This record gives sequence, C-alpha cells and structure tokens, in this order.
Amino acid sequence: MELTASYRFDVPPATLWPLLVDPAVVASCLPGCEALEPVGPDAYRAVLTVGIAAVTGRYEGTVTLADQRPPHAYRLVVTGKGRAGFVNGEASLDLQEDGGGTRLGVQGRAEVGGTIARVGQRLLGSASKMMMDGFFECLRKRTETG
Amino acid sequence: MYPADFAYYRASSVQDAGRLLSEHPGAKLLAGGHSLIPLLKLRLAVPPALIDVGRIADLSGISVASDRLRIGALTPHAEVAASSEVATHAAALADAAGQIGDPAVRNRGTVGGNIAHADPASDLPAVLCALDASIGIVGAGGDRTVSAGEFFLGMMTTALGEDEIVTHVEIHSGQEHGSAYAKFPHPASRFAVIGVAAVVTADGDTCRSAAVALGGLLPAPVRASHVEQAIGGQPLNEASITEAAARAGDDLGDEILGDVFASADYRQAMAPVYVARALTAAAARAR
Amino acid sequence: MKVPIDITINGRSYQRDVEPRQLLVHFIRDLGGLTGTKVGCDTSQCGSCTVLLDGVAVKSCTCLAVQADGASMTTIEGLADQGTLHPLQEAFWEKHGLQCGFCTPGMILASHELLRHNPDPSDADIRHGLEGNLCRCTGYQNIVRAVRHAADALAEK
Amino acid sequence: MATRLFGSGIRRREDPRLITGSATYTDDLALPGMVHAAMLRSPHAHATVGAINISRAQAAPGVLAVYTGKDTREGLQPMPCAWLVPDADLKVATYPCIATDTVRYVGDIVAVVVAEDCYQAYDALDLIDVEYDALPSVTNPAEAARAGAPQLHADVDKNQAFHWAVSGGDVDAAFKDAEVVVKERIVQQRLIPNAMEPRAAVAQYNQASGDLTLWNTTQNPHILRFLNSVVTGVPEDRARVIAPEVGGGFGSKIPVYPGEFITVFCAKQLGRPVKWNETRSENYQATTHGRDHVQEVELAAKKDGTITGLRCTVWAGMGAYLSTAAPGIPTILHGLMLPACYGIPAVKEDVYGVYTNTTPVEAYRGAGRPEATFMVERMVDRLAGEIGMDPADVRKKNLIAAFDDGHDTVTGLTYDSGDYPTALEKLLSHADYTALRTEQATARTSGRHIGLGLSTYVEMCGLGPSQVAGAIGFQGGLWESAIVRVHPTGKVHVFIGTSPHGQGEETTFAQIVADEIGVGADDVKVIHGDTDTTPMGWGTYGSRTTAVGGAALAKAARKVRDKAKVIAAHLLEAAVEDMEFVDGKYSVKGSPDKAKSLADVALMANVAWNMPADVEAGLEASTFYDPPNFTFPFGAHLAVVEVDPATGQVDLKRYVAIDDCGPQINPVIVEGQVHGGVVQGIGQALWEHAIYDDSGQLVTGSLLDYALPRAARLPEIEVLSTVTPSPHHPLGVKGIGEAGTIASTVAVYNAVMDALSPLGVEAIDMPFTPERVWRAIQQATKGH
Repeated sequence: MELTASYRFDVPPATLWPLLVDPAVVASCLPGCEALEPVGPDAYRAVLTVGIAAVTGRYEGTVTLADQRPPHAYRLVVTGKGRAGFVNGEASLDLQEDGGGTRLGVQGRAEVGGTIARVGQRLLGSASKMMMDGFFECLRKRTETG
Repeated sequence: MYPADFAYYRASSVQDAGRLLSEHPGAKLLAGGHSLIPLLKLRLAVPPALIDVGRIADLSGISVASDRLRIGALTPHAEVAASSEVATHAAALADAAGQIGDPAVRNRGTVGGNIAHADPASDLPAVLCALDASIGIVGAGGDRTVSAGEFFLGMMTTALGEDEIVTHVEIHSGQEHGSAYAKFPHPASRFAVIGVAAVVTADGDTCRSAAVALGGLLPAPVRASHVEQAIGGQPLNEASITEAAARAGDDLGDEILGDVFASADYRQAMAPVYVARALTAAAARAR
Repeated sequence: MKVPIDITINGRSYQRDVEPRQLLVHFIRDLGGLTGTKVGCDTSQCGSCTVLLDGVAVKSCTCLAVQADGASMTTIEGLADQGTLHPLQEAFWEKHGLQCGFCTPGMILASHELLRHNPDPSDADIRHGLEGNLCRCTGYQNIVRAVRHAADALAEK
Repeated sequence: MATRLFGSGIRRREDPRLITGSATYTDDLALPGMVHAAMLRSPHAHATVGAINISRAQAAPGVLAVYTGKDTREGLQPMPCAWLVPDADLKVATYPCIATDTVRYVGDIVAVVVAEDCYQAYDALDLIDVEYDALPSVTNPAEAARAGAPQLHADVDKNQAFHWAVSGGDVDAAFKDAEVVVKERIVQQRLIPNAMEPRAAVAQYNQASGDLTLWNTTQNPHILRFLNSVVTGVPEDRARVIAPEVGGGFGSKIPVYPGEFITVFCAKQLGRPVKWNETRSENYQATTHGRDHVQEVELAAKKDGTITGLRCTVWAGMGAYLSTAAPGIPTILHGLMLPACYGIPAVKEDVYGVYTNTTPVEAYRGAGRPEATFMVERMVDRLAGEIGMDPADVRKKNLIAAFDDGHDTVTGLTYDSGDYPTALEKLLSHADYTALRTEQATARTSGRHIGLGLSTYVEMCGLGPSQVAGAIGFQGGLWESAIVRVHPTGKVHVFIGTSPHGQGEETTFAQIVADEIGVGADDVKVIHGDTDTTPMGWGTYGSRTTAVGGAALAKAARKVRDKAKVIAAHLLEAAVEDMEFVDGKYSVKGSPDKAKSLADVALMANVAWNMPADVEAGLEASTFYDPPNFTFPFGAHLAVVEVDPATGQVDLKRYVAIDDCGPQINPVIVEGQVHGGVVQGIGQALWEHAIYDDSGQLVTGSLLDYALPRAARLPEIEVLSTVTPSPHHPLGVKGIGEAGTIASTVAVYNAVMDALSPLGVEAIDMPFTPERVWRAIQQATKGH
C-alpha cells in the first residue's frame, strides 16, 4: 500500500524539526500511542492502540527515525504486530521551506497483514490517511502552542 | 468465527443505556448488531462490554407528524423499505433501505446502528444528507439534534459522543419533491461502491432546486453542490441532467476511496453516471 | 459472566446459561440434535445459517444468543408439520433444488421469508429475494423453479 | 414392460435428509469428550520463524495443549505429493504439516491449540507470540520464474517445480507455413473453490487399541486413509476414514491437508476426540485454490480458416508447496487436450510449474481442461476476427467429423466417440444464431454493445485406466470397485469405493442397479464414504464417479444377474441357457409366466435350502473395474451479453448449453450438473478473483471481497443435449460434472470481446470487472 501526502505548517523547517524527532512529541501525537520507550539510537519500542470507532487493535513494535538530515528529511520505519496482524511501514519525510513555513511531504509504503488485510482492504487506504492526518494535525497544534 | 469475551448489559431505557455507557468505558452499543457483530466475530472489535439497546421499545417505529417523518433508531431496514409513509415522504430512503445487504440483513439491521457505524460504503448516510435529515441524539449532556451533514465526519467517524445514543432520524416531508437513490453495489459485499441520493423539486419540467449527495466515494458522504447549482433552474431533460451530473467531479476532492475492485479513478468517472441516474429517477418522481 | 436465556425453538423451550459472546448459530447447533442450521461463512454473506426468529428470517451467525432471549424460533428441523414436509421442502425435492445440500436449510428458510412477503413472485423476484444466500452447486436455476413450484402449491391450499 | 429407471428423472433419494436438516456433515458431529483444535496461521507470505512463545496460550482457560512444529516433527511426516509427473524434472519441496523454520504463504500453519471449546481455542490463538523475520515474496507465477525472484525453497532453483512439455505433429512447419498467426497472452486468474461447506475433521483415537476413526470432508476417503498412514503413522488397517455428508468440493476436497493430520496428531496425544473446523476466512487461506496460469499462446492457420498448429508456453502457479495431485493438472489434464475438438494437427506446449508465496493450487472443477479449452477457443475467435469469418464458420470448418469408435490425436489420446458438428448445428439452430447476429447488427447501429460468444469443446474424464495412471506418474490406480449384495427379501445394498459429495449418485447408482437386476430404485441402498464398510476406491474427481464407479457397479450387478439366472433356472427346473432377463424378471424364454423375481431368487440364495449344484449360497458380487480408456464428453455453448459502455457492466442476457455425456442415467441430475458447472465457469469470467497484494496478502480474503455468482445476476441457462454413447463403457456413459465449467468461461469471454470488437478491444484480463471493461473501452476509444 502506497501512501502519499503533503502538509503545510506555518513554521519553518528548523522549528518543526525538533518536534518531529522528539519522542515525547511523537508519542503524544501518534494516535493511540500508549508508550514510546527508547531502545537504541533513534529507535523506540512502541505500544499503539490503533483504531477507528469499534475497530481497534493493539500493536507492539518499533519506531526508528533513520537517515536523519536535519532539518530536511528522515525516514520513519515502523514495525508492529498484534492480534489483528502486523504492520510494517516506511515513510520518507521531506521538509521544504515554503514562504516562511514548511511544506512537509510524506512518501511511504506499508505492508499490512492478518485479518485487516484479509477483510478490510477497501478501508485500509483511508484509515491510514486518517491516522496520518491526525498525527500531523496534532503536530501543527504543537507548533502553534509552541 | 468466535468473538472475544465481553460483558453484557441490557438497557431498559435510553437513560439506562446512557448510564451504562458512562459506567463502562469502551463499551459499545448493540442494536441489531449487523455492523458490530461481524467485527466482533473477526475480533477486529474487542470491546470490554456491550450494552444491548435492542429492547428499548420507544426507539422503534415510523411516524409522521406535522410534516415531519420520524424514524426510530431501532427501526429495521426492512420496515423502512416497506413503509408507505417513507415511500411517500422520503422515497430515496425507501430505495436505499431496500438495497442494504439482503432480506435477512434488512430484518435485523437498524437505521440507528447503520448511521452510528458510518461505514463509508453504507447506503443511508448519503440519503440522509440529501434529504437534510436531522439526527436525534441523547446523552449525559442532554438531548440534541444534529443535521446529517454535520453528523458524518469521516470514515466510521460521527459527531456522536462517547456516551451518546442515536434515538431517531427526522426528515422534512418530501411530498412536494421527488427523491431517488441510485446504487452501484459491490458484487460480493453488496456495499455501495457508489450510492447517489437525489432530491428534486420541480415546476413542471423545470428543476426548482435539487439536493444531491454522494456515498461510497469519500470517507463520509458529501453534498454535490456543484451539481445542485448546475441543475437548479434547468429543464429536467437528459441533456441538462447529464451536463449537471458531469460537475460531480468538482465536489469530490482528492480523497476518493479506491480498492481492488474499483479504483479511485474509476469511482470518480462513475460518479456522474450515477448522479445522472439518481437525478433522472428523482425528477420522474417530482413531476 | 454467563447470562440466563430462554429461547423456544421449534416449539420447545431451551433454558440455558450462555456466554454473552456466543453466536445464536452456535447456541442452536450445540443444543444437541439441531445441526441443520449451517455455518458457511464468517461475514454474513452466505445465508447458510438462516433461521426464522419470531417468524422473520435472520442470519443466526450475526446474532448473539442473548439477543434472542425470549424469542420463538423455527429452524429447518421445525419446518415440517408432524412429519409432513412443508411445501417448500417438497418443492426443493421435486425440482432438484439442491445438490450437496449444505446451503439448503438456509435457502429454504430464506425462500420462506420471500414467500411471506410475496406469495406470487416472478423468477426475477425470486432471484432478488435470494440475494443473501449463496449456493455453489445448482447455479440457482432449480432453486428458482422450486420456489416457484412451492408458491403455486401454497396458492392451491 | 417394467419402467426403465435408467434415463428417468426420478427424485433424488438423498434429499429427504438434506431438506429436513437431518443429514450429518463432519462439523455436525459431537462425540463425548470432544475438544476443539484451532490453527495459528502465518500472517506473512514469506518469513523465517523465530521464537514461538506459547506459555500464555497454554495457561489460558480451557486449553489442553499447544503444539508447534518442533512438537510434531516426529509425529507428523511431511505432506506427500501423489502425482509425480514423469520426464518433468519434478522437484517436490518439503511440505511440513506445521512450519518450523520458514513460512511460505499467508496461512501456513505455525501452531495448533486444543481447547475445550472453539471460543477458548481462538482466545488462546491470540496469546501465542511468534517472532517472524519477513522475507521478500512473490505471488505471480511468471514473475516467480524470472531470474532474481525471491526463492521459496533452497533446493528448487528458479522456483521451478517442474518443466513439462508435450508436442505432436510438426509445429515448426505449421508456423513456418502459416498464412495467419494470432497470438495472445492469457491470464487464467486464481480462483477459490468455495464449496459451501468449509473443511472439517474429527479424529477419535483409542490409545489402548491404536484404532483411529477420522471423519473428514474428503472426496476420497480411501486415499486419505492411505496417506494418513504415511503422515501420522497410524497403520492403514487401524484407521477408519469416514466421509459423511460432504458439502461440495469442486476439487478442493481431493487433496489431503495438514489440518486433518494435525487433528489426528492431537487426538493421539490427548486421547480425546478432537474436532477441527475451518472458518470461511481460513478456507480462503488454507484450502487449495484453482487455475492461476499465465499463458502465451499462438495459433497458426490458413486464410480459409483451417487451423494448422498451436503452440504455447504456460506458467502455472503451484502455490508454496505441491498439493496432493497438483502436478498432473496443468500438464496431463491440460496439455494433452490441446488438439481439442478440431484435431489440431500440430501442437507444442511448455508448462512451467512455479512455486509462489501463495496457497497451494489443486484441481478446481475442470482441472486443467478449462484452461486448455480457453486457450484454443479464444484463439479460434481471434482467428475468426483476423480473417473476417464468423466464429461459427471457423469452428464448422475445423471440427472433427463424427466418429463412433476412436479418433487419435497428435498428443497420443484416443477420443472414444464424438459428433461435434451435430452439437454445434443444434446449438446454432436452437439459439437462432443467424437472427442473433442480425439483432446484434441492429443494436450496434443504435450504439448498443451486444456480443455473442461460442465455445465448442471436448474434454477427457472418467479418469481411468490404471496402467495409464502409472505411466503418467499418478501414485495410485484409477479403477473403481463395487459390491452388490442382495438380502433375503430382495432388498439390495450397494457398496462403492468412490465417494460422491452432492452429485446424486445414491440415486443414479440405484437406477443403474435397479435396471440391471430387476428391483425398484427404492429397494437399493447405496453405501459410500466409509473405508471400513466399502471396498477400495479412488474417489470422486475428474467426472469419474459415474463414468468409472458406475461401470464397476453395472458389472457387479451383471454378475449378480448372471447368478440369479442360474438360481432361477434351478427353481424353474429349466436350463440356464433357456433363461432370459426380461422386464425385471428371470424367465424361461418364450414362457413369460414361468418367471422368478429377484426377491424369489434372493430368498432362496440366502436360505440356500435348494441351490443348484456347485453354486454358493448368497447373492452378492463384487467387481474391480479398470476402464480401457478415458471418456470424452463434448458440446457447444453460446453466451449472449450486453456491455454498458458508460459503466463497463456486463449483463449476461442468455446462455445456451448443449452437452453430450452419452446416455443420461437421470436427465434431471444431468441438467443440474450443467447448471452448476456453467455458473461456476461464468463466475470465472465475470466475478471471481483471488487477489494477492505486493506483499503476498490475500486481499480478497473473505466473501466480502471475493464475488461468487448470485442468483440475480444470472439468466436462465437453456440446457440441451445430444447422445453419443462411449463405445468402451458398459453403459455408454461419459460424465457431466465438469463439462459446463470447461465450456462456459471462454464462451462468456468471447461474447464480451465480440461485443467490444467494433471498438477494437482485443483482450481484457478476467474477471470482467466493470472497471476493467470500462478502461478497455476508454483506451480503445481514445486510440480511435
């Protein structure tokens, strides 16, 4: 499954960047994130309860912020598994200066296995998009509150 | 398949259900169960508790009073589809209710359960949006009414609060207009690949105004305002309907759903076809 | 947490304590002897589990046993009257409306629902009325003939 | 004259129990003390398996045991492959019942839980933690065969399970001299059989005596008993396999599966009866799929329409492992049929069987023959388009002339009998083909897209002779056996080795026996599906139950009749040579009143107070019938469709089938087989498709996304027949189980292509989803 999205922030990349690599911020903005504990350099163990309405699944996995080029790019690598199956995803985040703000592009792909993949293919794309939107919306609020 | 364990409470009234909801965080409401039980079976939903509202008597039934059609949340789709009141006052709703799932599903599935679940491929949300329905809600904070357009927020996401319950749907009587629902059903699931509801008010062969809502295409139903504007004031013939329907793409944005059966591009291309079909059928009823 | 329920099936009352999560179809099948109601899928598509709940056809795989508490049900085993086959059963037999027979109990009860609403259906009505039931053997054609045949037989009664 | 039951459309004798819910399918069994197994299946298409933590599952309520591959390594031998096609460089990869190091498809079993009830078993599955390390996967057979593709098995280079070739005639010359060559790349998409009854097994093992009873949803209990002994180590004489009521199979219940052997293993370990019943979702992952070919085919012809040669390369997806009979399907049952009903004089085919990270592929209704018929019939239509001839005329020009005792093909088969031109003529005249073409032309002028699609076919079934089975690598025989036992009152028990699963042989076999020995159909009880009570048989597949099993039965019945004649002669004090069997009675020639009924004879045979000299008591006979050849049913089908160019929706408006299965024992049952078969083939053309995503997930993994044919989308199927008896079969019958499916997919395909031909559309991959058809129309109209 391919994921492409673009988000606009009113703050420049240099202001946005620290938030994007701050585990506390990431943990608080990742929808359903219950825990994000460091397990290595830029790598974290994560516990997520991911869900929309009644459809929920608890996933345990890792989040790695690889190939960091502050304040312009990094690669987010996520692996998770739970009762409903597994998710392995990878997304390149690209931050471009844009009229005093930032244009943040996301280019990613995810492999989803288990029950969700088997019966929920029609909803996967927009579910992922919804979660991503939620994450960046939260981040935007962080930039506003400082 | 075999659901995971949960606690079970039977609510005796709407108030009782509200109380149970607030006492049991994460609990889900169970009415007909036709949205929830499939998820429980697949263990995609593992709520700690279910609150069965299926026996609350005053939540069921169809009535008409002072040009308002009122449908209780527990009314099964089959009853909506077969109701002469619904056919008279909101024909598109009868069309749509009669195409949900299959006869056995329509016997159990309820209007309230359907809209609270808000599946993007569900039939009723688009129809309720086109009909400007209002949705009655009761919760700890009291009663409130939300328009259908404000109720459906996104994929399986509604304006319904954690401890709120849908009690009924209310629709302004449509005796002076015609409405219809055109559906492209998925060949396996019967869900709407596309579902378009149209409401047309006519002066003879001229469209005075129209309301068109698209389902199946986006995470939540959307009103096709470009189409509505384009057809308003126009003659209700094939050429003008086709021309207006062609504007459907302008109402869709870039979050069109796609899956292995029908891609986003294809759904986008089909939107005008089904808009035209719904408008044509609604126009025929409006005359 | 078990919940006491009382369900009447084919005229006989069954009082049991059940787990709330138990599906109605499993409740029926586990009573001992009532295994005519089948489980053919897990997504409410195939209709093999169709039963009559208070006279109305429902998919018993998409219903919890606790929801049927107090209800009166008919399963395929209860359709015949004192050993006399129901006209639908006769018709499925007469018109070769079944092959492997697995979908047949659900198909017969879905047909029962269809005729309840429309005692004189056209072939197209029958095909639409059975949209919630899947058969992999017959290509549906003899099922349509059987339902039509049963409608005629019931009209003569 | 007594009514002849052979040829009579009597009601089925199996139906009373089926329409009242009193039939017993495997999942209906409840044994005292029975517990339930559930399988933990890999969510990964390809991964190495690390640590498996079962401790939480073991401690869960109701759980009796949790076993992983380590626990079963001793007790469960690898899964056998039983069709070892020769001269094909066959590489049978090791197929463990429970994966240990590597999982190779979504659905590979990694552990089993046994609990007091199903709910608890599924609860415990959620508590098992498996570490997977994902590996690259590949699901398309043509891609898996390419260099650099992910490798499934260390000892199988290029994922190539086999390379099989067949050729006959001078293909190179045919193409060198061809005036016309048409080519196409055809995808026979992967299908999921979807028997309405999911698979299930119940195993009961007596630890003291070592006796096993295994109830299973199988098409061939005797083969299962044999292979069970290989895998579980329970000796054949200690194992009783019972196929109770079986709710359809369509090929998917031929193979043996890990599921039933794991169930046996659990029963052995625990000493309690164990039931395992798959869910539909599990069925999609774990029960074999069908088709999955990528075919590159070209046809050589003259400008006058004469077909001169066919050559093709096929990549057949086999799935992650070779299922029981899998290698024989895209080879023997496929390639040998390429001369088709035209007797194509030169054919050459290369078939590459390819391992992919998908559910194993097996026989699916028609098994190999639909894929062969499709290729030929599609190319015939392409040829017609190329030379501007009507497809019906191309077929008429090439069909083999009628023959009643043998036609040899360049692939070494001998068709038994056929009259293909008559079948086609009858089809065209019944459907009024000329009028349909006129209608089509008129519709085109008003912008409507109506299409006509033909297919003429011959198939081979009645899988048979055993010496051929040996030559083609089938690790078994293909004879059938039957015992006919007449009780003192003249009631008859028939025991058959084959094991029908819904086709109605309890009725048709009773009809055969009744006529052969002189009783009513209701006097005959047909007993099948229990290895302890029935004689050995090879099962129901390849439309062989009636063709081979029925022949065995007729032969056994005739032995009974011969003995009955001897006893009747003795009772009538007549010479045996003077006896005849007329109107169901054993009478003295010329004196019809001097006669004995079978009941008279049976009573004496069983009490034996007054028997002829040297004649044993009892009235019973058994036969092992090994057919001298396959049987070759044939026919001609026509589909009429209309395509909505706005949406791409295909509306199947009319379908006419003419099939020739020889004399029909029960025409009502024959018609039912045609209906079901045709609709299954239509399903492939219009709706069905098992789709894997890039990472090997089956995304049409339930009935929510995998579209089966439904009643409302189908027209009335018009069924007609011709009757050409098989010269070598005792009853002349050929078989009808698969014919409809073999013919119908390509008939519908050709119809849709015919509808779109004015637009220049030449090929669309199946199934014809509205989007695919719409896109093809868009592309074609853009190009114009």
